[in-house]
Amino acid sequence: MLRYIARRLLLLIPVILGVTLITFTMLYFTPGDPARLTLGEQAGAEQLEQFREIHGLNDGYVVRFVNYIKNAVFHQDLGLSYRNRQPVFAEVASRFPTTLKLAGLGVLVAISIGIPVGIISATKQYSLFDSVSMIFALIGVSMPNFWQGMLMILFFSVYLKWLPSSGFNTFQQMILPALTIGTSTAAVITRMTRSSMLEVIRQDYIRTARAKGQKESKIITRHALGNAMIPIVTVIGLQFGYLLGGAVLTESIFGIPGVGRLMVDAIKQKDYPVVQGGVLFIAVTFSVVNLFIDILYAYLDPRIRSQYK
Amino acid sequence: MEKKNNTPAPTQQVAQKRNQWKEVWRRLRQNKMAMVGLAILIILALAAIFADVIAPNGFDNQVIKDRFQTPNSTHWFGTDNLGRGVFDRVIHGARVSLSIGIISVSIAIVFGGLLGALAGFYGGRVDNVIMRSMDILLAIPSILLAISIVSALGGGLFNVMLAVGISSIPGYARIVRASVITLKGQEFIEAARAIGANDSRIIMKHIIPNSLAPIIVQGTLGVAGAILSAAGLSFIGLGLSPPNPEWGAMLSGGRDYIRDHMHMTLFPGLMIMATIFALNLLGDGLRDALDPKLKN
Amino acid sequence: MTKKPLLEIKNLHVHYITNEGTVQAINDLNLELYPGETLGLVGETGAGKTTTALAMMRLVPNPPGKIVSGEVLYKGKNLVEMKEADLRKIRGNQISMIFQDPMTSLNPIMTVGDQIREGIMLHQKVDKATATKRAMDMLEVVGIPMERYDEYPHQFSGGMKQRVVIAISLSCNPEILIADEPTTALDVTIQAQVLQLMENLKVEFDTSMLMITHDLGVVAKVCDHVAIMYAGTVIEHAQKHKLYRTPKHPYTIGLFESIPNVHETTERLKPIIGLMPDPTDLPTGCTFHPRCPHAMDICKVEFPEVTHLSDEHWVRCHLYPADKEVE
Amino acid sequence: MKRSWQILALLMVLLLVVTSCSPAPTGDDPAPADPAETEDPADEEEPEEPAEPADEEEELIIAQGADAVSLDPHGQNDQSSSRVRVQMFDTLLMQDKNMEFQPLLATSWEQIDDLTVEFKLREGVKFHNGEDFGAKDVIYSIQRAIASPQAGHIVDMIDGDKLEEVDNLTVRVVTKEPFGPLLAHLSHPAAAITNEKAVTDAGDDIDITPVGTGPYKLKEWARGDYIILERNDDYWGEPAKTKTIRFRAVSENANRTIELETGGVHIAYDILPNDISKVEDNSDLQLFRDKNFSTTYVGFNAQKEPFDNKLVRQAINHAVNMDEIVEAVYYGTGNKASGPLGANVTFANTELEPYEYNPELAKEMLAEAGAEDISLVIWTNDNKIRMDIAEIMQNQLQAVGINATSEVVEWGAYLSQTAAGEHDMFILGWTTVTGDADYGLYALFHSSQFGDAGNRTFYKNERVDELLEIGRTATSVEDREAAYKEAQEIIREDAPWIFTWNGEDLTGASNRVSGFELHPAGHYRLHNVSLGN
Repeated sequence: MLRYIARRLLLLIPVILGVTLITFTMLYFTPGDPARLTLGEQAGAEQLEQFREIHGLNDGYVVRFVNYIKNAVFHQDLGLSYRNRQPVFAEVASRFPTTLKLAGLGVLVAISIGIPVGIISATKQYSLFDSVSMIFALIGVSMPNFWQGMLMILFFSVYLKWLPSSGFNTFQQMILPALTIGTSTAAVITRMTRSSMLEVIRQDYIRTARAKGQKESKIITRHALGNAMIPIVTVIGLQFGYLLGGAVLTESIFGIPGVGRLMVDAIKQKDYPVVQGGVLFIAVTFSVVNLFIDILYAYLDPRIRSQYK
Repeated sequence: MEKKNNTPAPTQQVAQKRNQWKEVWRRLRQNKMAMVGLAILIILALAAIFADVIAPNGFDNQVIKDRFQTPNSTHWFGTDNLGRGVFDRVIHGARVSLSIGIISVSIAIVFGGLLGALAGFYGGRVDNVIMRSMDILLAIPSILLAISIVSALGGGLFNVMLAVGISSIPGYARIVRASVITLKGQEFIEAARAIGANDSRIIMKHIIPNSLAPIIVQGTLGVAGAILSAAGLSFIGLGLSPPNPEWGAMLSGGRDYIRDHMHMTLFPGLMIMATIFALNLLGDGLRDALDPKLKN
Repeated sequence: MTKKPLLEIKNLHVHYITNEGTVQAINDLNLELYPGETLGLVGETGAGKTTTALAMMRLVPNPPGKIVSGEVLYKGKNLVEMKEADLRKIRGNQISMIFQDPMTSLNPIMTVGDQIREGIMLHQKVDKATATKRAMDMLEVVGIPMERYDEYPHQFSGGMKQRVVIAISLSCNPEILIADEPTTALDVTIQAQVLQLMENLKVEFDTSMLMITHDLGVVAKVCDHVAIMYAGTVIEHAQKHKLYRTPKHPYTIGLFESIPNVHETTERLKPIIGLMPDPTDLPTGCTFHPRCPHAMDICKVEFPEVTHLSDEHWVRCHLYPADKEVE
Repeated sequence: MKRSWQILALLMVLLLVVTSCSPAPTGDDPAPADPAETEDPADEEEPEEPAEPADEEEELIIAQGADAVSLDPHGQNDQSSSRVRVQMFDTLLMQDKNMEFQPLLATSWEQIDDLTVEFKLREGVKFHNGEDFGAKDVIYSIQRAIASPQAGHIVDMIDGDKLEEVDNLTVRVVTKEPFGPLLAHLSHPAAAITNEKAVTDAGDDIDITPVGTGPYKLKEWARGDYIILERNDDYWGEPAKTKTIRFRAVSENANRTIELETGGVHIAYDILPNDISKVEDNSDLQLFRDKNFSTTYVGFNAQKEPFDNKLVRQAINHAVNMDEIVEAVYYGTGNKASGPLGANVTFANTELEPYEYNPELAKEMLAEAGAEDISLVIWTNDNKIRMDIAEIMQNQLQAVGINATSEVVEWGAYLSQTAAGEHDMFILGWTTVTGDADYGLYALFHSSQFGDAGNRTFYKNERVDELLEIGRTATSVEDREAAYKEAQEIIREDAPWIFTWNGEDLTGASNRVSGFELHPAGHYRLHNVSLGN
């Protein structure tokens, strides 16, 4: 198992290099002058030149890329933000806990809704509960997250005045964002749980368990769920990984200072080191989450476990 | 009748194919929800095609004095901050959003499909190079990738389509590769090869038609995803911008007025929702129809 | 009539209700299983053998399956109407089942030992340690070293898996063992071993057995009685030798004629003409009449009732006058 | 088979762990509010972990649109950063809201010759790090500002090498050339005074380690989220009224008002014009509004046909119904511009008349100029207000037969392409941060400033060049005033812009807030603000 993990981590290296190259190239050819964007419309030509000199913007593509890789590899230095001259890594890392928390809470909400509802729907297929929850799940999947967030603010903050509309420090502030992310993710998880369970409960070994005289509830929890878990865990992991980098919209609606917002701001401001470092950071986290999921598979399924050895 | 023949005559094969699609359609027709979805989509598509007839005022007909009207008999969905009919804009927006969805998914299918087919068909080093590149793209969350591409290319309809399309290429590449690998081992491919068909012919005539089913399902759901992504891009100001009536851009434009003039965001939001809802219903239905094994 | 059947199925009807139409899987089926005997249930694929087995334990998947009418009497109690909780005490304990495909009938993420122990824990009031011990013993009984208790199904071969399934089904020493084509999915060499094992254990555990198969050879080897199924119903039910010697129903006759017999020299095999009817659209009257060489007018309208030819031999065919007497 | 449950439990626990590790400086659970706090149930914004448990005083919470980028006084020069920095840093002198100079770190000043001003410095001032303030700090800070790409343009008329320490409390500032608006520039937050030792100590962390002499000092900064400032008890002037101030970044415009209404913040900067009535009609809230130094304009490319023809530019000015735009886009806030400067800028020519909306006249003028079939593209960046202006203007221009379209150009490309003169027309804003006409005219209309430097219209008028130079170099107020008034008349007549709008600051506050005052440059000083009950 350890060897498997080590191999997977090694495989990350080409991915990281590739991501770096792609983002670097993309950013390099992005139009717009970072100096002007950072310093604003009122800065003079002298200051612009000075800025370009400091940040090595006058160098060519190859020189800049080589320098970047050199610094990253030999000095563990992803560069400084153009805007506030802070080390990019620290900058991204300081936003990361917030994003992690948002994604974590969202997925927590999603799991606690999605899995039970999905299981009940599957066991009571075609029942009223099933139809209603499937329609809700479909609505949840169909509703753009940011629109849902806006409506929730309107309802809970403006009309009812129950919950604050922005920020992410107190428990109350976390409720709306977590629900926004949670409900739409729950919709995905519900659907996946249901279809995975439906597939599993038609399997022969479920019939075997019934034939043993096992109780239906036990059959679901002991036999079916475990086998249905892999696709569910996959979806949870994918959603979680996605939220780590892609909760941009929710973050901007609720004014949450997460990685996604940082990235979008940096992209708009052409703060290339932050974009570059941020994408890298997210790519690595995303890959680590995927690895973690694969390890979970091994835990869940002895067949996979034996392959890893 | 049921002759076990590894190389069915072409006509026979075509006939089988036609029957197969007829069968799929028959199964699909029995799925009420899928039909509801299809009906919604047809209505939306008609609205998009005939937008100029349905909403002759166009999407940018400002009548400043009429702004912020709530829905009424002249302006069914009310008017926005510049006095344009929200209904007019939403209808013209269908054209934009649907074409973004369809074209970006087509881009993804064409490139992803091609890459996946090559990878699966040739295997070995080709496979390795292609799929590792896909892994790299997959390591970046798609919305972030789309954002980066749009910022590199600039906004605008085509660039948004391209960005959303590119960011979903890896998904299709994987699907096609997997189904090609399964197909490759099957007898009729070997048979085709045995009678001297070259690679490109095998790919075009045999592999691609036979891996269509998963692509169709994924593509239907992909259109939904693409519309959502594009709306998200517009919403954070990186996609299409006013006066373009793309639904996400309308949501973005209306967000400052949501408290006083909710209809400005309500209708574009509902349109997105209805579209995605319908696409999901149809996609689910198609999956069941194309893969009867999974049917409950 | 001399012995009282341990399990008796009376006029059972099972339907599968799907979008495509109603599949009449079991139609007016009758069956008796006597204590200590092995009954072979024989029929072509799609005749409804597995459904019959499932219906006996009320395991027909619902939806879409539904037991429409009829009785399954086990020791006089009707399993069809029994409460779920009472039924669970019978399943796996008094009636247990071996499924066709050992590859899929074991839970892939549970150790084989735990899967055996599960049934023991359910039906016997023993603590975990005792149950584990018994589960290990069962493994030994079916010829698997008990050290393999903690292994998972994927670590076993097909034949070994079927042994595990047998261990599960016999773990509570049931009165009736239903074996649904237990050897079909296995290699020919393994088939014999598994069959032998089952035979031995049947004796050892003093169990009655319903052996479902389409393989008349298997029947010949292990069964005492045979029931022939066609299109959802038993059309002939007899003591094995009687049936082999004097098959009565035209279908049964056809069946025997269609298999090669090493002891006799026949010119050529005679296949039964035609195909099994579409279960969504069964023929009227006797379901076999479209294929029957002896079909009469009445066969097209009326489904024949049971005709007892002798104590342990009955048939459902208009060629044989119906029973006069009513039991 | 408990694995699935274990997995679920494990996932949950992991997520909880993940969830409870919060951004670095904050704890997870808010400390219980003090009793007085409970009156305001919606107020969740409490200091997470009060430094001193005896901290009884409620903090003042302010919402602004973005978090500060840098707290280095000579770092990133954006509004959000400046608004925080002015609480912590002093300049030599400041302009009050009437643009009168008031002493801060300098107690008096005197023009010694055309190039030199001598400042007498305040005695007994200490920096937040305990260092004493003196002439060396002024010299160090100005030199540092000149060398900074972000702050340089505010002070680069000063000759850094000739800064002179007369004695510890006297310093002479020498400009390279005579420079009339020097004092206004030295009042700008980018000319703030910091301490060399503090800068050296901070090293790479200079952007997050502000050390000034101001009434507040930094207590905590959660990047992207909030900044907490704490009263500087060693302040040289009257100590600040409120002990702690928290600046929250609330980027969604509508949410700032919502937060104000629900009590999440006490002061909300830059509320939306359409939220004015919500603040005014709410008996718990008060609205502060006043004209500021910002102007929005639509620039022509004055070197490109047909916009090189003055008549065409004037015609287009007449073709635009600015009242409608101000009403539709700005909800009647601010006012339509009559010339290049807002009325509150020093030396603004308040006698200029706005161009009259007269489409017929516009058509005639276009005909006269022989430019009946103009096609033009109005560029804007993705700023909602500018996009709205572009859209309305496009419609209005179409009404006089001009084939106008609008195009949104991504900000980076926008700036570089307008600097390169690739445009027909573009929409931009300018804030005369110093409040002095020089800042609002020279860069925008002097022909030496073509392109990137600010004159993106490529407008050139020799008389204007001359007048702007007089205005800049003359040290007499009268001379400067005369030159600027004339220059503005010419610019208005030449119409390199469609003069659009002069801005207004809109700030909402709770009724409990007192002592708050707007400032036209937008950097509101908060040391007099207190929070009542």
